[in-house]
Amino acid sequence: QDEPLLFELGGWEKTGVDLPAPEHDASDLGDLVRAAPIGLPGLSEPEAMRHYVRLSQKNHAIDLALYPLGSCTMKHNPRLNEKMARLAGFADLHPLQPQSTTQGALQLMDRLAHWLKTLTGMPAVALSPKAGAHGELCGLLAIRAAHEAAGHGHRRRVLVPTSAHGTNPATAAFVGYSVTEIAQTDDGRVDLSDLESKLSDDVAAIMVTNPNTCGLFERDILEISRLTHEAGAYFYCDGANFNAIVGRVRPGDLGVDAMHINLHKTFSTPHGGGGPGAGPVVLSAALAPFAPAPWVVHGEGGLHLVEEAIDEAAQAFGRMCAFQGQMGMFVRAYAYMRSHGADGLRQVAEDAVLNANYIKARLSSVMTPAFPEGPCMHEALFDDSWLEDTGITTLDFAKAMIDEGFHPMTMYFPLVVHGAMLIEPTETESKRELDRFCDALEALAQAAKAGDAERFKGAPYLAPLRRLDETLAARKPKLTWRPEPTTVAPAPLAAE
Amino acid sequence: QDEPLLFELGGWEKTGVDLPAPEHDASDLGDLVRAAPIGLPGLSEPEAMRHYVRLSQKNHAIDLALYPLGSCTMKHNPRLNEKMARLAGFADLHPLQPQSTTQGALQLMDRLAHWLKTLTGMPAVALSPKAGAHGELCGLLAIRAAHEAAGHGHRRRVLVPTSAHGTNPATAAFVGYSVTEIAQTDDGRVDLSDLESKLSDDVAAIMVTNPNTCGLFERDILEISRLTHEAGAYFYCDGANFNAIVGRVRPGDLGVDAMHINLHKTFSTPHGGGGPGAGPVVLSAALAPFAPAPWVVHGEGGLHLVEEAIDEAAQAFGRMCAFQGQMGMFVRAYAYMRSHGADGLRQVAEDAVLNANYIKARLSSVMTPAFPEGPCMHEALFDDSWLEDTGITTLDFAKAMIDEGFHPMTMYFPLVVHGAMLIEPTETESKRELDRFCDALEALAQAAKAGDAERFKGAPYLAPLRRLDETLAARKPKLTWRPEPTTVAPAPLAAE
Amino acid sequence: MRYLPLTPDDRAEMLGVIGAPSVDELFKDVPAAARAQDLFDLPLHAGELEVERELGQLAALNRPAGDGPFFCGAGAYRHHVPATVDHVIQRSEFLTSYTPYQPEIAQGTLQVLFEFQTQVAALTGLDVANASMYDGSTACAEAVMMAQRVTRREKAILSGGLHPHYAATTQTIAHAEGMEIVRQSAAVDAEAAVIAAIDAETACVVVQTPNVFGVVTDVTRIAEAAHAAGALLIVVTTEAVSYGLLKSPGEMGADIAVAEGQSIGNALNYGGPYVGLFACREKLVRQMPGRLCGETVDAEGRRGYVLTLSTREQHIRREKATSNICTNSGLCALAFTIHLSLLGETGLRQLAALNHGRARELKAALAGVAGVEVLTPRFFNEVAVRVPGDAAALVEALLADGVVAGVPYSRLDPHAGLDDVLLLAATETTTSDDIAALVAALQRKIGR
Amino acid sequence: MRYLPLTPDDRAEMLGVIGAPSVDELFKDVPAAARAQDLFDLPLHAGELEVERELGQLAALNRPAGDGPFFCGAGAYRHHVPATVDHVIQRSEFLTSYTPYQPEIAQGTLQVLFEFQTQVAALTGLDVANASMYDGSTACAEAVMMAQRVTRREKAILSGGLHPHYAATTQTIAHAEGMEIVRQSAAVDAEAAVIAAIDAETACVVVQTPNVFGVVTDVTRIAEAAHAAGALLIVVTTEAVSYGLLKSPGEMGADIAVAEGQSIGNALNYGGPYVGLFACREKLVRQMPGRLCGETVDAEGRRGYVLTLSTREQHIRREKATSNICTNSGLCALAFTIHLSLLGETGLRQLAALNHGRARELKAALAGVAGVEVLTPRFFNEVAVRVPGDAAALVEALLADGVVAGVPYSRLDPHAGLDDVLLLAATETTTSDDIAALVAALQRKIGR
Repeated sequence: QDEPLLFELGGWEKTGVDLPAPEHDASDLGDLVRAAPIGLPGLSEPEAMRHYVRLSQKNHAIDLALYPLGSCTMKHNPRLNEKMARLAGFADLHPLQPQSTTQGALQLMDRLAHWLKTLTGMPAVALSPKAGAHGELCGLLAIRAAHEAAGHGHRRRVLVPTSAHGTNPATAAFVGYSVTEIAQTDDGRVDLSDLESKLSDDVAAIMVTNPNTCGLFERDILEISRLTHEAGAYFYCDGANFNAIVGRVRPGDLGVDAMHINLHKTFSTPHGGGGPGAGPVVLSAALAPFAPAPWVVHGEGGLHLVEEAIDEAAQAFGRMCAFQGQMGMFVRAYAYMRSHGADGLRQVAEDAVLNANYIKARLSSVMTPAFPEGPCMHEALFDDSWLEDTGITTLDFAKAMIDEGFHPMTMYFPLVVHGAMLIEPTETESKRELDRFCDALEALAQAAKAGDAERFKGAPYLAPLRRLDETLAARKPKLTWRPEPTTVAPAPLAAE
Repeated sequence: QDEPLLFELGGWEKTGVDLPAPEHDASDLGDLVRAAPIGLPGLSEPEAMRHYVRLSQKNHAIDLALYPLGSCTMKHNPRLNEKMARLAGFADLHPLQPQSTTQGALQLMDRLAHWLKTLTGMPAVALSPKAGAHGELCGLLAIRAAHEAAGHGHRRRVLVPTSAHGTNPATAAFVGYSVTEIAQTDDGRVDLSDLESKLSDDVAAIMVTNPNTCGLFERDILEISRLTHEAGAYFYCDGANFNAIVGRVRPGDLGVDAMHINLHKTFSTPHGGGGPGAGPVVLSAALAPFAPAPWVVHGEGGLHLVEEAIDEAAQAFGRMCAFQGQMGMFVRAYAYMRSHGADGLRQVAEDAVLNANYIKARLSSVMTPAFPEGPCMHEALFDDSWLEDTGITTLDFAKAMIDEGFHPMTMYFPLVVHGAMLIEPTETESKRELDRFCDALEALAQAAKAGDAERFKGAPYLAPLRRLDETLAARKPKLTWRPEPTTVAPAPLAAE
Repeated sequence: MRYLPLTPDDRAEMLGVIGAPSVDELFKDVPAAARAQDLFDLPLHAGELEVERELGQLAALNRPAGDGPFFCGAGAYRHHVPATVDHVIQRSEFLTSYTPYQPEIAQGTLQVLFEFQTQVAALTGLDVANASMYDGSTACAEAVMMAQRVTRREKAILSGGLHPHYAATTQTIAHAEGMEIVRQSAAVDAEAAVIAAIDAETACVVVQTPNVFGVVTDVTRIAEAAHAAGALLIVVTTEAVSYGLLKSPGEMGADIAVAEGQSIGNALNYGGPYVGLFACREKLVRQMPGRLCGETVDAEGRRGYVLTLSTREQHIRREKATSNICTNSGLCALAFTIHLSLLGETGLRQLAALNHGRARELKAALAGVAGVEVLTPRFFNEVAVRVPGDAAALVEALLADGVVAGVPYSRLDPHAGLDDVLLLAATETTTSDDIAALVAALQRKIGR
Repeated sequence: MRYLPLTPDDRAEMLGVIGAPSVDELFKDVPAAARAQDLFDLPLHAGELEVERELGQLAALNRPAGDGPFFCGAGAYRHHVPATVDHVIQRSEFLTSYTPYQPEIAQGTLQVLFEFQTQVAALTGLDVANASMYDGSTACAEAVMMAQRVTRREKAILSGGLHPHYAATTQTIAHAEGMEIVRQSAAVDAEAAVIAAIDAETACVVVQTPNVFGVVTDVTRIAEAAHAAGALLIVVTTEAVSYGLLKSPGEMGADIAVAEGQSIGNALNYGGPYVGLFACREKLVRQMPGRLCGETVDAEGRRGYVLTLSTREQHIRREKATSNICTNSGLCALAFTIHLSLLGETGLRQLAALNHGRARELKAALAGVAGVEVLTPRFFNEVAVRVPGDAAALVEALLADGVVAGVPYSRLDPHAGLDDVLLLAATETTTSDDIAALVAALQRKIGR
């Protein structure tokens, strides 16, 4: 059912709040006051509730079914975390109120930092980055600062495997580095010899995702870090896939110098339809002095938040954002960690990997795994060679999954695999749901091979909308609602 | 999509809670301990969340669309009320903790009582009844106690109009009264002469709903109460329809002796899929001394909850339930009243009545209003004479509304109208939603008259299920899940 | 007003369609004398912020149970409820839906009720359960009246271990309906007297276990005695978590089991809303009060659920209905079912064991306080003790130490002559520190 | 573990299907040296009750803003958020969904983003807006870099009235990207210096209004000067409620407007998550960073929404992307949109007037305190004052009176030499009693 836009529903005089009348005379702001209508229709509360509840039902969600987006780690979001984040002592706390009145918040940040450092085997963490890509930026800025402090400002090249997330090269370019791709071996790992050939004294860093975007652990990871360090470069690890190894493998033991941690992936803070995320960055001893402000230190009379490096840590490269970062996400992630504990987190990784391998095993009879040999980690990657001659694309197949009640997997990524289908179930799926998913995909695959192309080319049939015309949207972007030309403009509101 | 039952999803060893291991030895309870399995499967938290969220999507709700159930007053449920009811100072309060530690709760009850008494013009209120029918029972018990105290124990008959809610005669019978029906006039009101003829000195009370279940105000209400009182009987008013007159008419001014107030109707506490409700009863001065325990009095050092009448009020007829009643609902209802205020509540009644009359006016061209003359109050009543010869029943028509995205209206009630369709929009519907509703019903009515019977007989087509076989359910009731006979019984759990 | 969508323009336009000059015209059937011209003497509308302030101030005048050591039970228990429960019950589709009279668009609620009924039947060890009652006390009254319908006898014997509020509620309601209610004297071990009282006029005996003094009783012999006399045994439980440890009413011969379900899924709420559990033997089902949800099929043969056997109910049977009840405690039942689904067999047994363990710790600590006499021999999570002097005064005095020491029995029944009896409960939320604080406070007060 | 559905039996069965003898086998690609055999040195798993206890204890060590008189602003503001907002954003379908890359099953999120973009464009008086940024400070940095792309110039001039955290963030990020950032000295009335600094190398000037000292400025002349030099004007706002009273950036000639949207729909959260607003003139849209939602049609011609212009983004363009940003602040944007839908034109204007009124009351009260000098001439809801001595020490001292008196400027920038400057904000949540308490406390401290 079509739900009108707010602008078609609301009224200029309607409001869903009751505010006391201002007790004061008109201001002395003169012509600084806005005279023209803003253009904001309002809704009474019942109308607003219904509008947004109706809209919500047009969404898929983890709470409804498996959400197998590879590289996104769509796991269960515990409501305990939501409850904790809403405690007045966290939610109703101003970022700049006196630190003596926020000791509990600082303790929480300190404990979160301790867990992140312990789980990664790294000595330092910068909490403030607001998302994964923001964390990457933070990590590369620390690397750049370290090189510059050491007189190695000439190191301006970053090596990135072809399978990397797009954010990796984008971030490297952002900080002014040039990007060199590293080839991949047939078994889906970094080509060591290619890496070796490209490492030279102008390389600032390599950026490697591990487990990588093919869902595979980089077997030669210790060799990679050794070569990198020998070449005088730093090892940036994209931590998007940390869920596969949390509690079992510490990136610090692999020689990593910097790694962002998506709290909204491994540590279950909700994705919220596209953020807010949080991307703290753990740092090696070499990079730690360059971490941006702010950070928490233990001092006399309690904890202290260092907001600007004045003396000792003047090597800090700057500030990633206003205030302290995503405190609301810190609370949620910490509640998640405490709930799992050291034992539960290890089980997380094991079950995530087990679930992915189970899917890989079950679907390999009908689909073609990109790397059939050996186990995968937390996601199973298939290519589209099994669809050859069916006339059905990866996209078609994915859209047909919608009609079965599932969200599509990640498609066409990583780029190194043709027609890639990357399935990440996460550890919070039951065997029953995995079987339901595999049964549905098997049936779909059989239908595809049987030539039932219409079921796929036209899919989805059962979603709120059929396929959307993305070309039209991009060709002539319509990014805001505007009244139809024939519509009478609302009467200007009288200035108060 | 079929959602399995918990018992088909869960596992005997699964649990969605983590509890510390008991630190103590086995108990000394011996054979008082339950040895056999209880038979309760468990779900992990992600599974439980998904199971119940999926189930929820099979429900219609006020938050999704108009819910025009006559006599049920399905209005918007403000979330502010939910938030207030969850304040630890209310939600985490034990009913028997020392009263010195619950003064705020007692104040809230006192303020709620003040509002209810002021809005009804009645001197007393018993807060504890837990639902409308429970309130009716409370009211009739007070009446019975008053008669007995006056030596009128022989008054054992209650007069009830034919249009009454089923709870009225049921409650009267429950307290041992016999029920005599009063006829209705052609214009849908109590037949005064019939009433007069049936009033005699064995009548304990009359029970009248006003506005009545035809959605009409009893024009002769003052005469009815005069006759009743002259006959020595009490006037019980069913307050289910108080929403139509709140803020504009005080039942006390109509001569009412007792009236229950459904907080879940007029005062917006959520219906919750069938309770919990709350049914405080306002009482006249004559009945007030007989009100059941507990009640709040102002005393030295604050408010005091009288839980058992010891001295002064020993006429209390007893106790309706354990503790103080539906405190959670009191908080919600009070928050609603305070939000509206005296002005907003009056507007509630006006808009509720306006909305109903608008529907009546718009639909009278295609449907037949049961009482075309004059205005209705807060609900519009139609009969099924306009469906004559179409082969379509009230039920068919109502089920077809589901396919249009609306909940059916109340059907076949009141009993005095053939094939009754009772539509109550409430004041929280916008004109836009009313028009959408009327447009849909007009189109349906035209389709019915045009002979498109299939659209109705088979409806609903678009709901999660088609029509359910209620006869089968009642003939061989299956009220609990039991494992299929072929299923292997779960292994007994070891006694701890 | 934020909750009222109509604008002045809407109202004018709608009046035009209706053909009425004003809204007043729509109220013309109201006698002029009864039409209030002025606003009533109450405050005007207030914004969210103002309402939150007022209610927040009221809430702040109360002392939440969770604010420190807390030992009140006596029919309502402080347990931890998982956040998932409160999240799900607030979903619009559950919170803002009506009784599921239109099953095609209410399968969510209906399936939950079917699950609820099955869970309640399992917990009580009986065959069938209804879709919930208002609370435990009204369920108790309904059970007694059901026994009257089944046995066609008029007398009910209420054990002296029955919660006094339950007894009073039953007396009020069942007596109103014409029954003779025999309330036995309050006594810690009250069950022997019950057997002695059973006679050929007895419709039912009502026994609570764990009883109001915390005593756990094997009621098998009472069941035998009742059945021998042609009476029914009704077993009441006010602490539903005890089902996870103790033999079920059904196993002990109960015909009807009723309980307060608040402990599972529901907050204390100062006494309500709660959720009554009601279960019975299969053969009695048609005399059962309250809503029932049953399995059936839809027009395409798919499994589905409906409210059923409503021919017992008032909206069909009117004055011949089995009960005047026309609602249940749906949302509280939903909370109960979700919480119990999360617990499962394993979790409920763990939870019950944990409660029992805490109570044993509590009992041992109390037994060590000079002047305190523990009265309860075998218990689940609550004990009664005799204290020197007035228990209510003692509880009030201990507040100064931040301890809410339990419920004085006199609070439940001032006439019982048990003013020196105090009821103390422990749950999984009770800590050893709480118990230590209680003991220290007791020793300070009683020692003096 | 309550979040992990697999049972030991499941795991065994699944390993059988996989053909692996153990889970360890699945980790065989990890070098043996890096495989942790033991659990890390962290506590073991904990139940909800235990986690709630720990976090509750931490929360209790903080002093919530709502606990008493509170005057902190400086980029984050305490406003009242209707309960409806927090209810809706917690719905599973919004809370637990991913970025709407599959528009067929994400129209809920997408339509909200389209509404959000339209609201932001209206507030800022500009043509188009994106689907939100991390927060105001990062939006500011992105705006500066966007100006570089548009003008192909490298220099950005940051007004001395810009929030120091915004300046520092912009300096860190835009400088990293190769720009020259000119930060002007902090000054209450900083805007004259901006015009003087504009030259032919200037890509943009960044001006905040109301600025960090609360000063409301008409930036029209700055816009003229910037445009005359071929530079862009970026207008920053940290208090989005001010849009309800003040002339919009677009009306005053801004090319890009960025803002912190926290004030509408979002709690203080000790600094995050917040929601950055970003709007610009239509002709600049293809240089805009961040996600964009656009209208289109589906295969049946029905209106629908998709993420669009993603060819600017990193997952398509990789190192040639306009920004490395690959997320927005979706749930905070949803909260913003719902709150603003409830407010509407009428409510936002009332709210803004109310804030301004409270601040006028505050200013008048402060002006009456001997020793306090009000520095801000024209303001929205925040003023700067000069106090005798160190403002930070004063704020700390006033805590003893239960008053959180605002933000010392030195907290934002210890190097500015403005240690005696205090920033105080008032909102609709500030009462006259709060202001009276502040004044009384100030008089006690400063009087001595």
